[in-house]
Amino acid sequence: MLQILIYGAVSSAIYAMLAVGFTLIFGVARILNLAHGSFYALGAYAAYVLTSLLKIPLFLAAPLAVLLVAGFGVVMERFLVRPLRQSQLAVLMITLAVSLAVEQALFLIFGSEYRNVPSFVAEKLSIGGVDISGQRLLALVAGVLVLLTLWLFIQRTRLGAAILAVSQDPEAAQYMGIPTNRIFSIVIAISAGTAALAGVLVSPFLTVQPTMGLLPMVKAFAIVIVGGLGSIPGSIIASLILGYSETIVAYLISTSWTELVSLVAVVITLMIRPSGILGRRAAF
Amino acid sequence: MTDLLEVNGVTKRFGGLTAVKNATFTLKKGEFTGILGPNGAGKTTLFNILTGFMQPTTGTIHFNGELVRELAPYKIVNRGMARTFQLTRPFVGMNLLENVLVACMSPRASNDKDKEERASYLLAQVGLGGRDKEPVETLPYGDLRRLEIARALATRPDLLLLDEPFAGLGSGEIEQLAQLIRRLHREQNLTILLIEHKLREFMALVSRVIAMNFGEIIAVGPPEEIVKNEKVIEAYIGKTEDAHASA
Amino acid sequence: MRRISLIDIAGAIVLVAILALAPMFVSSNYLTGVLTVCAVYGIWASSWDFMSGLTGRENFGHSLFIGAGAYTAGFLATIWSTNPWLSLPTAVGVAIAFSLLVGFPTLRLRGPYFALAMLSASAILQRLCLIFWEYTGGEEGLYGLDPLIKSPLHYYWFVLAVLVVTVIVLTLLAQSHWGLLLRAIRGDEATCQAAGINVTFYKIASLMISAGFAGLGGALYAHYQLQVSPPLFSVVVSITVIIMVYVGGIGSIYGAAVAAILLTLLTEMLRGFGEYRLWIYTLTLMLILFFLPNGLIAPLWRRLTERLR
Amino acid sequence: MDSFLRPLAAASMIFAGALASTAPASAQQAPIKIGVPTSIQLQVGRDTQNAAKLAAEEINAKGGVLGRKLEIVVADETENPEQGIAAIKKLTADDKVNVLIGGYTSGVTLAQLPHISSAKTIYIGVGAASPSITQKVKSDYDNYKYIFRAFPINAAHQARALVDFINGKLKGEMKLSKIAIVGENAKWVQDLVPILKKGATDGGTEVKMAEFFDTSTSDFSPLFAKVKDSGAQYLIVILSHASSDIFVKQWHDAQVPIPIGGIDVKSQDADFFTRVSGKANAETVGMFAIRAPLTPKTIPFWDEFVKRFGTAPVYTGIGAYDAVHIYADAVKRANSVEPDAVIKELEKTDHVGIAGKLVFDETHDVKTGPGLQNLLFVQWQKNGERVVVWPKEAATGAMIAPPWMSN
Repeated sequence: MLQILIYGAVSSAIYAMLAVGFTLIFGVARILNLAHGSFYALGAYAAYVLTSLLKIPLFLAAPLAVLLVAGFGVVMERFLVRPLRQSQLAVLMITLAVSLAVEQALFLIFGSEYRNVPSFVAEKLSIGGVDISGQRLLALVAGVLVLLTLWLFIQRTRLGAAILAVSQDPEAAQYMGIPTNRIFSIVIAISAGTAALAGVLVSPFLTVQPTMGLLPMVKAFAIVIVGGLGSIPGSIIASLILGYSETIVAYLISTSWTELVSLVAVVITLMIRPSGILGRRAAF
Repeated sequence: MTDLLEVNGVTKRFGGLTAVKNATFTLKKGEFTGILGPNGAGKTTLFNILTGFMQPTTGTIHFNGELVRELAPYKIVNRGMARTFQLTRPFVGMNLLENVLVACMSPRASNDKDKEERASYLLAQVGLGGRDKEPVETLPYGDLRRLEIARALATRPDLLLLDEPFAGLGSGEIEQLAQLIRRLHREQNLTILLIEHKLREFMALVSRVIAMNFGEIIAVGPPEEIVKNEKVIEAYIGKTEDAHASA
Repeated sequence: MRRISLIDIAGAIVLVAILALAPMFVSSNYLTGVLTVCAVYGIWASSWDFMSGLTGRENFGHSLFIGAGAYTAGFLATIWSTNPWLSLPTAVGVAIAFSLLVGFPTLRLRGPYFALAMLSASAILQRLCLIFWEYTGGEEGLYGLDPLIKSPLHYYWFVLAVLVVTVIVLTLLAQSHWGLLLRAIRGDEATCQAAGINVTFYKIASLMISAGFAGLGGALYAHYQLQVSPPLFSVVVSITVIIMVYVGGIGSIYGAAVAAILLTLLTEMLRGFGEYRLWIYTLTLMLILFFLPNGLIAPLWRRLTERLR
Repeated sequence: MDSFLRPLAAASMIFAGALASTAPASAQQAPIKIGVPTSIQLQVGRDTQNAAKLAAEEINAKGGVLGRKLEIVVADETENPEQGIAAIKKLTADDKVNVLIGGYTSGVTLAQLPHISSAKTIYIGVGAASPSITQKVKSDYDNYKYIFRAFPINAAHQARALVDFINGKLKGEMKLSKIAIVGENAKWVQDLVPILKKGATDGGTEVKMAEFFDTSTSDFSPLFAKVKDSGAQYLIVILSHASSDIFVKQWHDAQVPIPIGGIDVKSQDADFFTRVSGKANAETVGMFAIRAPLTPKTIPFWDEFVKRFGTAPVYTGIGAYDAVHIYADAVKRANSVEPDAVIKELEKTDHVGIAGKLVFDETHDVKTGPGLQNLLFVQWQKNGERVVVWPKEAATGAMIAPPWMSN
């Protein structure tokens, strides 16, 4: 039981890091970003290049990787997504194209080999008889910290208030003199950064490989649908639900059923309450 | 004359807000009735409830003696109650004829053999004759209203509900549209229910007025009586701003 | 929607003739095989376009119907070993059954929700295939199907004929009053309701038609590959189809079919670029998104023939 | 989930160009074309190409076969049946190769069979292990006589070798009589596990649990927890397509108190140990060959391969090298490239290969046994050293426990 509690918490924290950014950019800019998984993959690869090839110490490489990916997100939004924003399908297609291009670029540069990102923590810990690697606990702690910081940022700062205003009513926000385009840039940077951080933290115990972005993308998708597109508290609740139900299914039934959990959750949500647990309200 | 529409105790609440409170009235066949009320009085909500686009919190609606509450909007149309929208919503990317043709596909119009011909005829009837192939995107407001009416007529309605048909039109356009509506009423013996918040347009058209304020029906009667009704005067003139707006 | 003119018919006949005769001039079984796949993709793309292109409900789970059709053929051949020709009508039936199953709960959804629901539905089927691998063959799928027609060239002609019939049927439907209604639904569902149109019925019916043809294409593909596997259900198949329709010009049907053929051939021709091939493909897609928002094939054809009509 | 790339390459595979010999081809005679369908983006695929190229160069240097040079043509079959079929069609219909040598994923090879049979081209498998592949050779000889498997020994043989390891080494020597089996959902595993379970049970070993997981699984911690709870003393792992890297890393990081070993294809890679930062320490891996004097050819081939390509060959490389040689020999003996004649000669193959003597049984499948090809159990030990621990007669060292279990 304790195992489920601990491992479920780790999964939930990782999922929340992925989903929050995804829902944020939808809530604020109405962009359904299919390239979100690329941010995650790029984060991991950036960490790999910086540590293994450029020999930069990990604690320096990690923030650097996050910054680089955040920058990539800003450039993508500004030059590829913004010109096409009026059409939902065009945005879907262009972000899809970006994710394809990133995956293919990683293939061409690094090949399909697995890459290794070193662990921040090598120790194994034992909590009440449950063995867990230190790196996983670190991912849990970091996930919680990121979410707390984001919450404080949005609730307590002027910029956060502006983001909130744009998400509630972009037109009204523009009349009030909030520079919506700059807000979009900031939000995509946060979104890409958190996904990249998840990639950096998770890659030491998962593999680094060009197609690694796809599965997290699917998970982020599912969480955001269940929680309500655009709702941050919703996506956190949904991360907990999915993180725990997957862990429970893995422990009690079989690991091969876990991938089904998120998909079934999506379908049930869309059938019963299409707007998700906390959807169709303000973003926060 | 028999009762075509019977509305009984219809109430609609949105959370804590009551948009329509206990609305009760009837419409007789061939009658030309108007619902009067300032903005936010609950007129459009009532319209949406009558036509099935919204479900009332409580209350019943009978049309032609049949309970129509909880029927899907298209089913209500196919019982003979058609509507127009306050904000006209043409099908973009189609020409005028095609816009009307869509409604000619509804089950009530299924006896029409040549649907193109009927659509073309309806366009002519509302004063858009000979412009079948024009795209809707370039149409002025007044013509869009006519198009909406043609589309509603295509479903061969017994009752036509018009949601603020004069909004946004100039006085010349208003006069022409009013004539059209009057003619339809007269020639086709159509029962009409019309929403408006401007008193003046009303007076010459309708034979009976249902006045609403804050979701409640405050008075029912012929227009000459309604203008003298104290509650109505208070609702309109009591608020100078509104009076301005409606002038 | 623009009516078909003589010049359109002439163009179609020339194109079909070129496609049908191409293997005679370049006598290569390989080309015949590639063209067969082109024709199958043509069926998938035009069937997607009929429902999603006309009603504006972007179906990101078309692979659900494709896979359902293909697996039907697979099960019939490997488990019950029936007459292979039986698999075509059965595949259509099964795909339509699936469209009803997923259509009712999902089609009332709006905006991106419908796309996501369909996407998830197809992904669920893919997972189920993997989980119940004892029955579905898991990752490797089912193999041992019999070809419908032994000669690859004759099979290609058969599939091409199916594509032509598909495009004709769907185009006629799209140009009929039916198609008008579907385009009206794309425009505004509430107004359709106000015009007395049973929107749900038309959406479901069009999804059924779309699914039926997709399932047929899936079965044809299965009998070409002689095997079926879970990737047929994958989101990437759906997305490939959507890209094809996008390049063809959404809502044109014939554009989708032509784009499917050209893009499938393009992936073959780019082989000389080795590993850079998919890069080139993706960049082409980006350029089209940016500079040709209405697609390439249908607008180009309209331009070319404007003076002639 | 699949790669985004596969569907885009709908009917296709990446044509890696003719990796033909650098020696000038003889002017009068067209070369004999060897088609290599394999997963070129994986180590197994690269080694297949490299080894085939190496063998072809050796043969060409000695004047080729029947005065004709050998030429290698590669097509990417990925790990996806559709791509696999496209690759076969390309090689047989477009490149018109004389023989096909390659394969990796059993499901892909099985899907390819009808297409190989209708192209009437000889196919020598060097990667896929499912016994079903050669099953039809006997039942439908006329259509499927083209199919051979030179490498590796099939999954049923592998299962028996693994049973020998379990009952002999684990139970017999180490007194570990409770095992758990985990494997990926794949055709060859489905073929292998029932034999494995039965053999282990018959030998007195208790199979505490057996569970399958998806090849896309990325978190194995629930699985490790279940294995731990089951009371098993040893974990047999059977995987090829799923990520060995994640599996071993998570096993190591959580310090699962149960040693692991089995058939884990990606952990056969020479760079596996460094790739996972040494976390494979104490994992035991079934291997088809290692750098040891298995035959007189083993060490010279191994060293030449490392010299040329900078890495030790994985099993498909060994298979491809042998396959090119036995094909060339068969053509020489038949004095023709006509498939029917070559098949007759291939059936008579008795060739000293890299991993043992190569002989086909009546289903065209490679035989196993003493002196023939065998499965060796090799343990990764510290600093990436590989130590043979089973069979006993081949052992080069003792089996160690994972560091966290040794004290």
